[in-house]
Amino acid sequence: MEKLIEQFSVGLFFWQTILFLVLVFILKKYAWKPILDSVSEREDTIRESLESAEKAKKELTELQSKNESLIIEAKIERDALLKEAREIKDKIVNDAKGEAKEEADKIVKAAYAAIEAQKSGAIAEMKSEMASLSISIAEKIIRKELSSDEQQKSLANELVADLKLN
Amino acid sequence: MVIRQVIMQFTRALFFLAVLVLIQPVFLTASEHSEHASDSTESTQIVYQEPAQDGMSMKQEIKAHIQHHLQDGHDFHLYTDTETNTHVGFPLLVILLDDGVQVFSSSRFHHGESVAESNGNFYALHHGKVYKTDAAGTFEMRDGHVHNEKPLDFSITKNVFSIMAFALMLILLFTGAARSYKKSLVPSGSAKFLEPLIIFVRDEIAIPNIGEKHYKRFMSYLLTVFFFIWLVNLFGLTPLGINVTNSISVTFALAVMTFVITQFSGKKEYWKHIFWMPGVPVPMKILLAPIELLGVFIKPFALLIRLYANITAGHIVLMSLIGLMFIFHSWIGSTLSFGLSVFISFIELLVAALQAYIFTMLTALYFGSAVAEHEDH
Amino acid sequence: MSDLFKYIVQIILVCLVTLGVHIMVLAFMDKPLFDNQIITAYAGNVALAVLIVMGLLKVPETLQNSRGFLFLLGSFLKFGFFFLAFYSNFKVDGAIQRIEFFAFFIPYAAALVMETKCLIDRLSK
Amino acid sequence: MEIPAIVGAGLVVIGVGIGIGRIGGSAMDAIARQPEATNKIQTAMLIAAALIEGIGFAALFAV
Repeated sequence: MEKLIEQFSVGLFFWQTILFLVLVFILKKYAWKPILDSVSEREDTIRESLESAEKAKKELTELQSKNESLIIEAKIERDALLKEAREIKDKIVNDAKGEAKEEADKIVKAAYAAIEAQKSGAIAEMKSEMASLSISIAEKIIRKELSSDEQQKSLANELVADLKLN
Repeated sequence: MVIRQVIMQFTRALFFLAVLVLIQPVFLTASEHSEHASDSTESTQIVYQEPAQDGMSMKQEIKAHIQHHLQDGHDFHLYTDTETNTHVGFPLLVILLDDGVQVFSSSRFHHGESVAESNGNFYALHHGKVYKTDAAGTFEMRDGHVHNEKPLDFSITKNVFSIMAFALMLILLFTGAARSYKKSLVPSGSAKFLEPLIIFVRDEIAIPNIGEKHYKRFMSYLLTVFFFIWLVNLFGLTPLGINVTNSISVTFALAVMTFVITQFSGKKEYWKHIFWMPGVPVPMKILLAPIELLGVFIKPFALLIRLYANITAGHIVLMSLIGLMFIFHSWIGSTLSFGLSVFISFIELLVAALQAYIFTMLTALYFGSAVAEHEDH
Repeated sequence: MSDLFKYIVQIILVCLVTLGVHIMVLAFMDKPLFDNQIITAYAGNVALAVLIVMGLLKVPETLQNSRGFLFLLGSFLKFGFFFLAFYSNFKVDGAIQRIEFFAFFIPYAAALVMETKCLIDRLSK
Repeated sequence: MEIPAIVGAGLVVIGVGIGIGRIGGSAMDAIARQPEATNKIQTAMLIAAALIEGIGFAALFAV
């Protein structure tokens, strides 16, 4: 310890302190600050560009997955549309079928009705025709063979019963 | 622009010179071994014009040489040619606070061999320290110590000169690196090599120890300390004989700065931790307060002693091994110690970086404890 | 203001009690009672402690975190005070005797404890 | 018989050596067990070793 204190030189201590402080200040101003600033600036640039690259990549994959999902969605939609269309078609066809049947039924009914009407008309006509015919026949018969009243009457009754039957 | 060119050329030339000097010692150590060591003579009164003693044993010579190597000096002394007794180096400025300010060139001391006169005062060197003497340069010796008056010595010594040179080197190196960032954010030139180191200090030392929030304030100090200690340690390993970090004053100055910054940036929690440790019973609190307060001073003290002792020990071991080469007269021993000294040199290269790292990291740790905002137990 | 007043009174009281005990111990040991600048030591330490407590209480908002630093500065101030006023007188006979050392150290410790108490109070707020 | 202070310093240094050795060994074990935490372990190891080393220096220079 004593040897150390003996070796200590105030002058050297003084000069070292002064020179070192001057060195720190000069280097701080002209070396450390510019160097550290440049280094950190460069690091920032690198970090930023890496980050932006990462971001772009992320965006790209996002876009891709978006596209994919869009395609899938479109497919689903298309399928749904197709299904719907098919359903509509079926429905239309079914409806048409029903309607056609109804119409047909209606027509058939109408036809039946018309036939019936015509038939009854024809029967009536026939009846009147028959009546007139029978009258004419009866006239003829009367003219020719109406000799007895009884005969006349039974004939007429027979005729009328026949007519009524129809 | 022209000035910059000139400075660049100048530094390049300096570097070449340094390399030349670095290579020299391989041959130099062989011729250096009879360094004069008149310091070791101990009589009640010695006068410095005494010639260097002959007949000193090799071991004493080596010891004296190591001591000389570890010491600060008033002139930039590279080596001595004992054959012609010429010293290679250059004189520096001596500044003494005694009777006003005395400023003169250290060449007046003639490497400690003569008495320097300035404004009617006489000064002489003993063990690398300036003492006030009479015109004949007489030292009052009592039980092995000089009792002459010691003026306050603010000289530009070898170490101070080296610190200036290192500061200049660091400034040139790092402002050059900073300039390369002006062109583009991609480092070029020396910045390519320095940037990973700077980022290492930031990411491995500052951020983990201080925290993301506060580390920016301390970065300048941490970086400067790290590179300063590293560079100085590395140059200490070169045979130029520049040993700045093995002088206690330098490490003391660094530790004082760390201490002051730590205390000044200490937050409420830091002080509370020292004086009134939260979460322990009151008797423990009273017991802990002096211990913690003592720890505040011991921490930077350990910091300065660690750096000083590591570097000094490294130098002593290395130089002793080199010295052993001359003590062994057999080729086996010398080869062995040569191999060992090469090995230790590599270890010392590691230690140079490691000590810079540890000093910076512990500094950061202390800063971190000072600015910590919540206890993390 | 009342806080500051309370602390000052506490410091003075504690130091007076310590001084009393100190003198009693000295009397018991048959030593000179008012030697070694003992009064100066007590007065100086009390004055410095009051100064430091004032500093601790009146510190501006921006330096709230640096109160501990202020405390350390106060300690350095005391060391300066010791070296200026006592060291040379104590060292006159070559070494600092135990009794001389205690003449300064006891008031120093008493004032230090009170300052620390004040600092802890401030920090716990 | 008086024991010289340097003996005490030597004892302290032995203790410091054992301590730092144990820290290093434990750190190696920890790294082997959790290689991914190497950085954290190294930092903690260095801090602990540095603190113990401080005691050694204190003992050496107290002599």
